[in-house]
Amino acid sequence: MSVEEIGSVLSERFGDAIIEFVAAGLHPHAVVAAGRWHEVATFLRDDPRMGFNMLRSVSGVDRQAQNELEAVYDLIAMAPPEGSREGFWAARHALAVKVRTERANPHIPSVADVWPTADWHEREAYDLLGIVFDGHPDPVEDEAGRHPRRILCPDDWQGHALRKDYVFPEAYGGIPGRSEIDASKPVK
Amino acid sequence: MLEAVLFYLFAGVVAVSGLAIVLSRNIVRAAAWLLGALGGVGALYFLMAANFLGAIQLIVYAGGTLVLIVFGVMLTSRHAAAQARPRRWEIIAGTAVCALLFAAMSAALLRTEWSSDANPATGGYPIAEIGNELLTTYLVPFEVTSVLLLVVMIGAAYLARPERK
Amino acid sequence: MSTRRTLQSAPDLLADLDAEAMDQGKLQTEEMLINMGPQHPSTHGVLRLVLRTDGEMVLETTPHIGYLHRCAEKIGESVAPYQYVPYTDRLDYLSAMNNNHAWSLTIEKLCGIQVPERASTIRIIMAELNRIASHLVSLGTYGLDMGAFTPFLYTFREREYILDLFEAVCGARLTYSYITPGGVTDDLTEDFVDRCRAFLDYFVPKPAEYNQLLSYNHIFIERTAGVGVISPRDAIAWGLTGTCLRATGVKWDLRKCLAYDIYDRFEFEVPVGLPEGGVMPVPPGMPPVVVPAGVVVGDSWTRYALRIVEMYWSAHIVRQALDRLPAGEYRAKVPRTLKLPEAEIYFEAENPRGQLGFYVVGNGTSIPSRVKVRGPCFNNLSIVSHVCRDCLLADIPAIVGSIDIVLGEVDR
Amino acid sequence: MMNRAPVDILRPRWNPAYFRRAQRGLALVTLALVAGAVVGRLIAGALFGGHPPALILLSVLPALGAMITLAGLAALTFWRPIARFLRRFAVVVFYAAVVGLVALVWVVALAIDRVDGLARAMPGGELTTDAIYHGLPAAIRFRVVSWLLWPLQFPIVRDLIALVGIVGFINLFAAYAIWWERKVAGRIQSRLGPMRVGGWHGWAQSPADGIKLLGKEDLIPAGADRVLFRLAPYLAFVPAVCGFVALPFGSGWVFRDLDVALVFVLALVDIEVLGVILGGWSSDNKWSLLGAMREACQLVAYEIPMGMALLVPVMMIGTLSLTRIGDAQQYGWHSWLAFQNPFAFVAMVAYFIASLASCKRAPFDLPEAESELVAGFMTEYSGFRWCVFFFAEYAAMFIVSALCVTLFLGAWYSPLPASWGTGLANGGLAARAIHGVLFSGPLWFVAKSLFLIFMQMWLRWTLPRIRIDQVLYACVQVLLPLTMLVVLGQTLWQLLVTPGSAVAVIANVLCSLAGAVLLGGFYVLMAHGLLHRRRLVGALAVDHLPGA
Repeated sequence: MSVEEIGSVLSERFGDAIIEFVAAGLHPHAVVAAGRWHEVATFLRDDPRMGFNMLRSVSGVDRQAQNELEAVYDLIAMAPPEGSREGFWAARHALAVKVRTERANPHIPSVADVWPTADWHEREAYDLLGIVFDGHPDPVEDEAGRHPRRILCPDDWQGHALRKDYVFPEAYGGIPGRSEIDASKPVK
Repeated sequence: MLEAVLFYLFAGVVAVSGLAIVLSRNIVRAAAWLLGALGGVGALYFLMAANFLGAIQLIVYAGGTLVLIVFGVMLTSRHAAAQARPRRWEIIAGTAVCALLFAAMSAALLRTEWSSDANPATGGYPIAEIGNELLTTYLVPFEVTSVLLLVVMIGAAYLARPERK
Repeated sequence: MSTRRTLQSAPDLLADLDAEAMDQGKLQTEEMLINMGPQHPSTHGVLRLVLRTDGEMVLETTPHIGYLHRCAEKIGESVAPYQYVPYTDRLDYLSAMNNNHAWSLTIEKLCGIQVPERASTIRIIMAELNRIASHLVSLGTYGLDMGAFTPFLYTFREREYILDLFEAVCGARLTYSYITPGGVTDDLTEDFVDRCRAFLDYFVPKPAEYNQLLSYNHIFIERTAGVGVISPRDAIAWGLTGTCLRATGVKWDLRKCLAYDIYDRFEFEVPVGLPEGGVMPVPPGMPPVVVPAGVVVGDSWTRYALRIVEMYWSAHIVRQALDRLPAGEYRAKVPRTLKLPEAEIYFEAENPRGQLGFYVVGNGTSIPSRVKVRGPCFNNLSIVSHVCRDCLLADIPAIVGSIDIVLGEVDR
Repeated sequence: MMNRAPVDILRPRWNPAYFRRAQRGLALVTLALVAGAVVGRLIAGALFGGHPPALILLSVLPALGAMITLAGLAALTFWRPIARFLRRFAVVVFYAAVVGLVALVWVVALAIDRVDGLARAMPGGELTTDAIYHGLPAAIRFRVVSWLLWPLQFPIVRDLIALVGIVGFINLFAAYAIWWERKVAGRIQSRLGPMRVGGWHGWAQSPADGIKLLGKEDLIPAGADRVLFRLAPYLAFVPAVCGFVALPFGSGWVFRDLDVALVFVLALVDIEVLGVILGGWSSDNKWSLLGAMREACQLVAYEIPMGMALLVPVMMIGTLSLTRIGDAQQYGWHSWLAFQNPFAFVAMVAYFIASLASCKRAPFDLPEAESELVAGFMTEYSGFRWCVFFFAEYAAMFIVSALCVTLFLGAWYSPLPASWGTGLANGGLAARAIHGVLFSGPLWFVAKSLFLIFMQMWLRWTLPRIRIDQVLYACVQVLLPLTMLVVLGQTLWQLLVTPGSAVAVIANVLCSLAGAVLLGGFYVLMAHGLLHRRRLVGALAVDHLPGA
């Protein structure tokens, strides 16, 4: 199935939920409304025409100019060889899905129950960008609300490092964060 | 002279260890003291030239039973096992049993007629003779013991079997 | 059961879990939380696994990562693609050439750079040699995990000769930065082809030796066969790639399936997990690798053995590349400062440990506005808590070792 | 945190002043000892009429002490030339030290023999120094020698010497077995092993490591049971030493010839394990605890097949005395108990496997499995106590190997029938030395044990580690039934096959041949590997090695 066909099937099925569909270029992608993302994801995985059985990556992106955070889901549909069991699996098609949410209060439904890969990737996206994935299987409840557990940074880390306006802390747990040499340089 | 010194030395070790077993609260410490007691008894056997008995004492009690005891202690809950706090009725019952046992053993010791010239230490006990005796004169007790052990083994296997649905 | 504290909610190692009655016959035993790592001989770096155990049985495993987090993605947003090459070295530091390769291909694709054929061929040689080197480390350390010390030194001995070759072309033995966007940094040395051939002649009999010493060792098979079995469905769902995916029987290799770079010009076969009695494909003239009895598709033994067979094929590819190494430029004419277009790309390459993906968003300047690294080990490791349950303590190194992680890439 | 004075890590710890102070101290002690020896000689002569105990205590011992301190002083003063000499002639020094140690032991044995001979010639009462003096051969007829020999007639002195010998042997053996193991491991792994310390093949590596270990920080975890934690290493080491008490190194070379020596030694090997378990428990570390549990579990399981396998030679000879079992194998290669019938041979193999498990050598090294349990029961140990655990382990290795040699492999006898060497044994000094090398004696005993220990090392550096359930499976389902069958088979064999009958002879010949073929095959393979390493390993890996 070509990317264009996927786009038409999606917009036919979900209508307004598909905010934008870019079939051309190096990175064909659909922009999906956050509210219906889980539904779309299930469709993408289970519909025989789609068959996106592998989630390759979830990348959080800070679109500071648009005042948005974005989660980019790179999907690929792998199909077992037809007939014999010997051959290579085929890469049927690949697609990226972008889900955007407002920067101040970012919430996106979790798809960790659709693709278990998303579990750790969503934790990472929360850790580094602060996107809260609702319904994540490994949640933590604290003063910041209910959100996925951090994965790369310590649990008590403050802030989200990949945000464009992030400032590295002066100290963490008594360990100086920026040396005197760093401090003399302007922070970008 | 030397024998007397060694005897009192080992007897002292046995007595002190025995007391320490009873008095120590920590059950693994008690097991470590038990090694002193059992080893001391083994040494006393060697002192009496009862080499076979001494070696068996070491291999069965110090080497086998003690290891099993410590193993069992480690398997059970650490907090419950390490700090044993007996209840009142346990203390009373234990004291009663000990008193009874002490009385019985004292009576047995007092009634035995100790012949002063008996000195089997010189030749030792030939092991072959022990084996012969076990399989002829004392065959019935020997077999009864082995049956008992078998029963214990089957019981243990029964207790530890996985539950089948 | 609802009152049981889980590892997630209370990873408090100082307090033992309440001695909750485990119904094992009538024996009451105590559960214990064990902290395996971050400093532990068999976690291959600073991985921390919290195990809930009952005696030798592991009931639950929770991986905790991040001890080696070095903000690789944040750095990617503040340096130019050329400058980022050394940082890719340090992702999976055992296969730096492959990382360089993947990064360069991503940037070239994003900027539309054509690479001379000589450069491409050199890249293939380096990538495949590094695949061998990386698998050698993996095999050796897996032997260590299983308590066999000797294969480790054999594999490291062989790896030294590969590192000698790398040192000859780029001066570094671990972090090469040799493959850059546009080509490679320097041409091959004059004697490289001969030295490389001598190495291949030396190396090709070696995998059979490892098989004799370790793979077909009865104890080793007993320890690994049927341990940590992953089904193809789980493997795809958890995003496993590389040998971990192929061990489940899924014949999926980007070198073949998407044929990136010039891999379509080489002849090679990709081994997949086979049931017992199966014969893994090897290049002509090599001793066959037969799957021993007891092995299940998708278990630790298969993951381990696939690496051995892949080394054969990598050597085979290197030979072909040496034979057809064309003359010409070793790098394209590329401006010193690359201006990235306002576009984005997600590109994956087949690394020794799986698919290394880069998601790069250009914004018209020379510095990308977002670099995301999709490490194969990160995904492969995420299945550990799913696989390492209700197994023995000694199976944990067997499973984690066979998944073959490099924490530099997991934590980035 | 407490306020502590900052430690200047750049300050050199080695101060030349210490060196000079040590020299001065040693010189003073030497002078004092020499003076003491002279004065002591005078006092002994004047007050005690030159009675030997007084002479030895007051004069000979200080003189010996002075010699030792003088040697120390010389070593301190001339350490540079000594070190240079050692480095250049290290190989000579090493072998000279080995030969010298053997010679020393032999001289002591000869001295005891001589004293025994004199005592026999002069029954009744204790020997006087005069009697010894006159009984000495002319070459060594000195007063000092007679004073030195005089105490040897008392059993307690002999016991002390033997104990010193045993403890010295264990320490030397453990230290050098560690070095040897590292060399063996190196060769197996196509590298060289320790090469630096001492000049020739790193021969001083173990002493250097020992010094390093002594200097390490002595850590006890905060939550540990401090008493048991301190006690455990010695609880492991002392039984291992005691095991040597009943171990015969040769005919007459046994500290106590117990009639139950076998059970005694086995018991002590078991008790040694208790130290390991208590050490693991008291460390307050979950890895240590797991290691201890594995050890307990493994030991209790493997004790049974081990004992069963040992029953076979006991049944053959009908005694538990190791000396008598050893003496039964003096008629040459074919009389070794392992080669008597197939059951004995299998019993030996079964015992060897069980002994690996009981002294936790690979593939049964689960209690200290580094890839699973960090270091198992030794995780929290450091410095000297850690070292003691290591010594205990190597001592246990020697004991189990020595038991195997004594019970199955001809004890201290060479493959040649001992009867051929009777003439040599009763001959002069040289003849007796040749007899010791060719026919029987501690050298053969130690050499055979070392061969088995080499086997243990070989296995360790070749095989992966077994999992705990497989360890128990192998014991209960394989080894235990096997040894039971072997014991049953041996019983039937003894009942049905008369010694000297055709069946017995054929079985004996076949088993002896099988043993010879195994041993020969081992050497042939070794030679093959050595000669063809360039082809087997590949020129690339061989050519740059020294001696390639």
